[in-house]
Amino acid sequence: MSEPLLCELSVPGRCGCTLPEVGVPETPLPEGFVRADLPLPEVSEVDLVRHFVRLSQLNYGVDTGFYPLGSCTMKYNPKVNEVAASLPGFTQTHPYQPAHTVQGNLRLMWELQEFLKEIGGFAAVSLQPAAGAQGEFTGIQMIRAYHDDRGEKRDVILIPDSAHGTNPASSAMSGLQVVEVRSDARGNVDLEDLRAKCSERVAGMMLTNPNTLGLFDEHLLEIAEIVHRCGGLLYGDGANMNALLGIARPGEMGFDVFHYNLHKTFSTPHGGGGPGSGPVGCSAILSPYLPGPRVERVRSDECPGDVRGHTHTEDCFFYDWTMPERSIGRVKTFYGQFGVLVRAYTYIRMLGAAGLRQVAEDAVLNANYLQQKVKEVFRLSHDRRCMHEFVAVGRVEGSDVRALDISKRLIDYGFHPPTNYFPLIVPEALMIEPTETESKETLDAFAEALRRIAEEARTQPELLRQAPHRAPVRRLDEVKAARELILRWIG
Amino acid sequence: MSEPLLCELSVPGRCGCTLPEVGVPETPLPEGFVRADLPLPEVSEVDLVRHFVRLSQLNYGVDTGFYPLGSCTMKYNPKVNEVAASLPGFTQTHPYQPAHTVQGNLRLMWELQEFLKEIGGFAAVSLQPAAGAQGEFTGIQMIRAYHDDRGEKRDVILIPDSAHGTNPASSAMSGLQVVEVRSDARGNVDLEDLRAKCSERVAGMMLTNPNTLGLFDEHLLEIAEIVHRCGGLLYGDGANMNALLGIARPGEMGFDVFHYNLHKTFSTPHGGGGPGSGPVGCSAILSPYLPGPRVERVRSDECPGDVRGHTHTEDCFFYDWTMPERSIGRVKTFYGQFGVLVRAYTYIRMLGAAGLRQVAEDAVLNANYLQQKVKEVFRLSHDRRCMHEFVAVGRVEGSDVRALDISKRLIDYGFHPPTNYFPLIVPEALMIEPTETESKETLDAFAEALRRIAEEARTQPELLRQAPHRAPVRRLDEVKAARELILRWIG
Amino acid sequence: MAYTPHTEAQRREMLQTIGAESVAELFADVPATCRFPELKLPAPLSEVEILRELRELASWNASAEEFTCLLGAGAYHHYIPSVVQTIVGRSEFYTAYTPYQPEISQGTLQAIFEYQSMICALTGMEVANASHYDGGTAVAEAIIMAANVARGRRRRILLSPDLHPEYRQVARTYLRGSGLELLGDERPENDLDALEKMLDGDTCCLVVQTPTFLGEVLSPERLRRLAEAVHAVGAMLIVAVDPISLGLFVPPGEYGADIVVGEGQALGNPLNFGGPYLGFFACRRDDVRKMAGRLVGQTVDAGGRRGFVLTLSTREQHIRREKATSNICTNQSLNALAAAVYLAALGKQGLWRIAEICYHRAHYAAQKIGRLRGFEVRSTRPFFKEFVVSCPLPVDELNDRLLEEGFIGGFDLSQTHPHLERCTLLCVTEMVPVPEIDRLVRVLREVTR
Amino acid sequence: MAYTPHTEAQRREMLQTIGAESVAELFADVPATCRFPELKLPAPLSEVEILRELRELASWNASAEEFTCLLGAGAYHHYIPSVVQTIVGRSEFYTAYTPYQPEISQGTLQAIFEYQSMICALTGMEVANASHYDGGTAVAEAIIMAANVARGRRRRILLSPDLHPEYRQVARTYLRGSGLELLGDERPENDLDALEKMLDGDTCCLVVQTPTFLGEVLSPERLRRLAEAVHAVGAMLIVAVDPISLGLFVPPGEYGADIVVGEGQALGNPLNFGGPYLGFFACRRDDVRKMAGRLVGQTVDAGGRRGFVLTLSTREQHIRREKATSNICTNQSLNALAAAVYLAALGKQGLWRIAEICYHRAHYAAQKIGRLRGFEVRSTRPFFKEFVVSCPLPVDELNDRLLEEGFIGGFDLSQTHPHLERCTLLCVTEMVPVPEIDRLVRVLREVTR
Ligand SMILES: Cc1ncc(COP(=O)(O)O)c(C=O)c1O
Ligand SMILES: Cc1ncc(COP(=O)(O)O)c(C=O)c1O
Repeated sequence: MSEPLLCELSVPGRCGCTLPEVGVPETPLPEGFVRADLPLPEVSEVDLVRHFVRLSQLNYGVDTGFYPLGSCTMKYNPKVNEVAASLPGFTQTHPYQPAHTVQGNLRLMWELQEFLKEIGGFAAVSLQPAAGAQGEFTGIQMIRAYHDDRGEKRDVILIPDSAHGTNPASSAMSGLQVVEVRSDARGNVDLEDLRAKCSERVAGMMLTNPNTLGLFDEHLLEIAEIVHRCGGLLYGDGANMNALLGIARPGEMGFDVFHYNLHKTFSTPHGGGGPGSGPVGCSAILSPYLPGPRVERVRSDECPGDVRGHTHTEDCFFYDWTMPERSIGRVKTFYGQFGVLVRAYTYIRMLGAAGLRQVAEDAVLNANYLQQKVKEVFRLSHDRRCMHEFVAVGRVEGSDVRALDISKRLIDYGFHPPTNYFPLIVPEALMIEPTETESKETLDAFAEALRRIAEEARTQPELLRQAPHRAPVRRLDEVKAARELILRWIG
Repeated sequence: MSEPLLCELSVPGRCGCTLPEVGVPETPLPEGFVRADLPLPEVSEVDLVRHFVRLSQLNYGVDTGFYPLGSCTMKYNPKVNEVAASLPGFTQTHPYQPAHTVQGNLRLMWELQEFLKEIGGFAAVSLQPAAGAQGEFTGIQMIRAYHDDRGEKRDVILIPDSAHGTNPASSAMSGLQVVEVRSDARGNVDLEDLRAKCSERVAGMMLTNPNTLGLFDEHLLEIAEIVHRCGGLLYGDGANMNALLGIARPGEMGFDVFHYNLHKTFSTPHGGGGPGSGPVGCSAILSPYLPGPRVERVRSDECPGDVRGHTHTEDCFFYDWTMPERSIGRVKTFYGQFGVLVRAYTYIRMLGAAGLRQVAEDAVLNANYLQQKVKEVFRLSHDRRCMHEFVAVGRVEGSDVRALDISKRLIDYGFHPPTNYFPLIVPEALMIEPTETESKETLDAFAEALRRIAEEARTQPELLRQAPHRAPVRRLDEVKAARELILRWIG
Repeated sequence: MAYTPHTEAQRREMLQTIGAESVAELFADVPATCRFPELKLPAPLSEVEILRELRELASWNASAEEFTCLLGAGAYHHYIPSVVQTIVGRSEFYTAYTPYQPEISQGTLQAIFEYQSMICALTGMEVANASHYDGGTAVAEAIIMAANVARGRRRRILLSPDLHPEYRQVARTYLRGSGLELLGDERPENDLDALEKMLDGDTCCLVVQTPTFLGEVLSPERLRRLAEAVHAVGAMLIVAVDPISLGLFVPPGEYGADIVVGEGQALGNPLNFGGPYLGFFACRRDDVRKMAGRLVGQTVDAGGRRGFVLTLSTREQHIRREKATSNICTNQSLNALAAAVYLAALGKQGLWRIAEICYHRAHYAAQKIGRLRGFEVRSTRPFFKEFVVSCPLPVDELNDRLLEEGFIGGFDLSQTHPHLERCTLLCVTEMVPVPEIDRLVRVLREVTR
Repeated sequence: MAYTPHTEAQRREMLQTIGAESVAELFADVPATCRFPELKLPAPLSEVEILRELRELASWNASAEEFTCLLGAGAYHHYIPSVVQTIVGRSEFYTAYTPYQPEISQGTLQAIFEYQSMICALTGMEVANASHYDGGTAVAEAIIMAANVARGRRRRILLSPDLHPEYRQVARTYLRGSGLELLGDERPENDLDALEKMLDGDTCCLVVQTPTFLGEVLSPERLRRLAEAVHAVGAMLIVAVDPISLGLFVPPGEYGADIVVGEGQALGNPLNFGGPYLGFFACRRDDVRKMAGRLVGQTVDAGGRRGFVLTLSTREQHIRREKATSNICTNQSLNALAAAVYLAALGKQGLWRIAEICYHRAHYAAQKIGRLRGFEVRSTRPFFKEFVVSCPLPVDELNDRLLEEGFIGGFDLSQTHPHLERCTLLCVTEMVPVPEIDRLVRVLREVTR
């Protein structure tokens, strides 16, 4: 049974909520201003709840099972994060309240800035960017502004061919030209190609490390040197930071500016596609360009008391907003995805330094273990020790099934498929990121499913091509969707 | 895929939570006191959450769909009730706090007592009983104590043959003897039989009205008179009060003592089998016997201020505990199912008098409408106007399928089955209670499903006997369960 | 009205189908003199308004979220892992009812089966039921069960005076009219030796509690001897127990208890001003047919796959009516679910740790308080998380002072134990941070100045 | 560690499978000089402890739950029906990611399709996308889209000075390096007439906001004429709008807007100190291929049943890379879900009612405040829920006084609008009960005494 649309459940006159009376003498509504009709659905609360509960049951989430979607770090998100983020003292504060009425929020943000600086090895952090892609855009704009200030006309950004699509898109949005750098046979940046493309036009390079193949570039320090030598700056896409927590600091490996991806590394739930959060960290030379406002801490003469008569005496500081002097400006309304920041703060506080390192270690251990098992069945894109993820080639000898078919068949085994067809440089890519929260038993079960699927690919390929068989719907016609473009109900 | 047991997910050394350190110098544990082993499961938080999320998805609840379980009033429970009941100011209060530190709780309970008095037409109410059955036990004990006080030895309770099993069970638990009274052809109490069984041994009668056939007894006032004339008292089982909100007050129709069923009538969720709440109301002569403590309100000289410096000035009363003078005592630890009381209070406050009457009207309208539709397909136990529910006979001419088969087949149509095989006086009973929260469209769809099932019963009876086909599991072997008695995992 | 979806037009249409003129007509069977009373209730409120009102009421209370809670005495402020509410808040669980239709209730059924299993593991018993209303009614039902096991031939019920006063009150209410005699608790000095001496051939059962109401843990060795004595006269030993204490201490199943009951609130259920809680109930397999309450059993479906059903319902009221083992119907299923999630989340290591923290912090606090002038710790035997302190002023006065300092004080024992005048029962759980214990000691020192 | 399930034994076993001696070995590719830094972070906390700490931090804030909030200016304290959190809190929704695998993501996909549908209904537009980060970025992306529609041949972007100051700032950041010129907002007096006069053949688009940042509702009739003028020069009209106001007022689609954007927070998302919110974005069907962001479309599955998929991804970065219409990837899906549940819960009647309450209560408040000595209401045109009041004292001082009385005061316009010194922007929603308005008036009267 497919779930009806809200408009199909609608009955004129129904309402899914109770509302207060106006309660004051009415002021006439100005003529010509009032809309004739408001074609929203009219459903009762019970129908509404059932509708969305049923819809939710058609979804697969991390709480349902293993979700090894490469590059997305679909780790389990501790429930305490949700409790933390829903405390009314946080959720019910307005972004324009005077600083002295929101010291709790500001302190939390300040601490988080400090944590991220320490974890990434950067001089300063702005929490404003809304997601990874916005972090990239921010970083590129900062690099641009830096060169502009020096009167240098640099309009090229170098990007490896393995990079995520947001990297070139963010560069283009900043008005810069993208030049692609090849990868070598081991999955590293091809140093020769890099050298060839370095010039005085280069504003910088965007590098994801570990890269989207799950590999730590074996020449990272050299790359940084080459880029810096030609006057460029190195941008770090921190989508894969989960491999590096407590293992290495990007700021110490040559990155000048870098985005963290809180919804990946710092365990905030992905929300069906967002919200995320993409704070940016940078070295001292770039810090004046950070977007703002950021939080600063000033020693207070007296311990500030809050409005309710409590004094928070252990903390004799006052937290306030500040705008970096040469800031590229705001990239977002208000200050960032505060609710997401609370979750990330909670996570870091609960793990501490040793816990974070354990996260990275187990993420990498899990990926290598699973890689070893998967390798028995599927070819790896690069047969090397990996970091937190790896890419397998979704082909089976003696069968013409594709990565997509394998993915859809995994659904029947109760798993979410890996990322497909990315990175683009690996044909039929299956990009597998187990994350540290998964147990050995889960990894074993997943590897076993892949083994069986490879077998099926040879013996009953149709089973794969028609998969999934145990999902709420069968394969969907994407061509029809794009052709007909039904983007809303006809209300 | 069936869900493993927790013990099967357990791996030695895992833990699903983080805990603080002891943090103080340790005190030696006395020798011989410490257990050797604690065989609880050891699972990680992610495995734990997935386990219970998946289990939840095997359940059908009111939020999933229509749940016409007769006698249980499975109405939709507004979500605001849940928000109300989870306010930390309520959930985090200890039952033994001094009264002046829990004035909010006490006021809410006092108001709820008043509301229930007004709705039921009683002189006093105790909120203590934990559920309907405990309300019955309470009422019978009160009746007993009343007669005892008068030196009368009355040891018989009259109970109609249509009554719920808790009625005789509660009477027996109170040490009284149960005498069954027949129902007449119209589903009323057989007055002749009643008269015949009335004697000076009769302590009282337990009456459910509307009764479990969904019928309002046409001789209610006469019944009360007969019972009272022989010196007995009339107990009201309020499980079916949903039909009477704002329609009639039991206290004005001859009932001396009565239990409300908050989880049914006052819309508190059923929790997979509880908690419920079964407050008891009674007339003035019985009120000294109520269980306690109850809340009383006293005018306060000054408006009490709470501990946090707020004064709740609109309320110049103080709320305190009181024990009825001749109380039967406590029936429960502490004061009742407070969290359930908060929900019921919220519900009553949101509906008001008109809203409550609308509830009863629509409950009865829905039942009569559905009865009319179902009647086209199944015979009714009593072809009369019904109240909030009705009983159909689960037989199809020309087929030997049973009520159970019809019920199981309804699952395939996406509905929860009605109550089966109760009341006992109707063979193959299908007891259907739609409740007021269901829409006409839902009722139509349900009636249509029954129509189709009746058709299937004739044409493909095996389909019904094997049903359900679209549930997480097929029919379960209850005989095996009772024979093998596996009541826990072997840990 | 958000909760009654009909529009007026639909109501008319439905009445037509029914063949009635008006809704009022449907109520013709209701005696005309009583029909349609005017209910005097306050005007209805919208969601915005009711939540504002309720937040206001809630703010009149002093809650354990804002105050440090030293109050126990049968209801405990323990930590509840965040996962518990996540699960209990799933509406597939909380909007279902008793799993009468097992095919679409496997979630509830398996969860309760796991609850039963973990209660068995915790108590060391063989079977456990799906829950009772609370600790008090579980004690009362245990006594009734013991009487049924004895087929009504034994009439004396011995209660330890150290059993929670309210459990004893509830038991007395439940047993009015049963003809059974409850005794043993008339004198607070009746210790285990005294109770043991009261055993005789007419004794149906003996009910003891450990940790006792006053917090003391009874010696497993002594209880083993007691069990033997009880069994020697053919009676049953019923033990009421704080489930958290079983993280650390020898379970009653190991020293011969026949029925183990208790208040299960501490297992993942908030204080909630006294309810809803749950009573847990465990016994021997041989006695299971005399047990009250619901039971979930394992079986297979028509396809041979494992599944769960309600079983042995022939004991229950809906089948056996006046001959049922109890009248209980709706129980505390959701609270039992919370307990199951709690026990699984803590697991072997976690429950041990919680119990350890309680034990060590309580002893640390007792030690410090015992050194203060005017205060004396009256608990001598090993205690768990609660201990008795005699104070230099009446406990209600002390508690008012503590409240000003942000503490919800201990239980005033003068209410229930006249011989313990000016004595408070203090409770220290893992929710009392160590610095708060130290602050408490400072505040108490001030009080005597 | 609750979040990394391995035991040490398992780690060893796994290393063996891998053929590594130690976990450290797995990091051999990391430059040795940088490997394993000591992170200076505070010691880890358990759940009990972190929640205690966070509750403490949260208590340092003055929240709109305890105070009556009169602050708006782009983030609004509206009522959120309880059903919203019920749904958004279902972990099948919040623990999923972008629905790349539609067969197991129909929940998210259909919900977003419904969100898109309701945004179209609300704005009167033909298509809407799955969300932007917030109102500010939606404005910026709308401008970029207009520039793309004009194929880069038009270089002037006219911004109304009445557009939210932060939206204008974000637009400027986004358009650095684009070669586009943003103007029109340099003088606060630039009203619609002035802006209309600035239109020319090089104008790419004009961005206006209604209700304006200062709360005033622009006349639909005037906007229709403006749209005509904009279209006459071949440019696009972008309208930023408060979605709640559309419960009552003529939607931009009806007066010729080409792109309609706005901050969607008010639709079921809490204030949350500024985020996460969502930007909504709607346009004409003809322009859909130039639109940024994700889109859900209806289709059928292999069995012919209705289903939903992400569509037109060829616009997006993961396919088009540097030629994509935007770099956005992760968006605000969960916030859009909240908005969908909100709009469905309120529905036609509810949103109308909410908008009405805001309108009438705001006007009532303005009227009463306008009569106070020293205060003057500066808004003249019809306003919605916000209005400007000049005060007899600096607004920060006034707000401190209000705070003492339990109010979170209005937005201090002197921060952003130097010509509005001592002016506050007050916001009255349905969350301000009528008695609180009256109390506010009394408090303000006191202030001038
Ligand atoms: C390698 C990489 N970079 C950048 C991004 C973009 O991050 P976001 O989706 O948070 O904008 C992603 C997202 O999946 C990614 O995998
Ligand atoms: C008619 C009737 N009476 C009594 C009861 C017992 O109520 P409770 O389950 O609340 O104990 C029920 C429960 O279903 C019932 O239907």
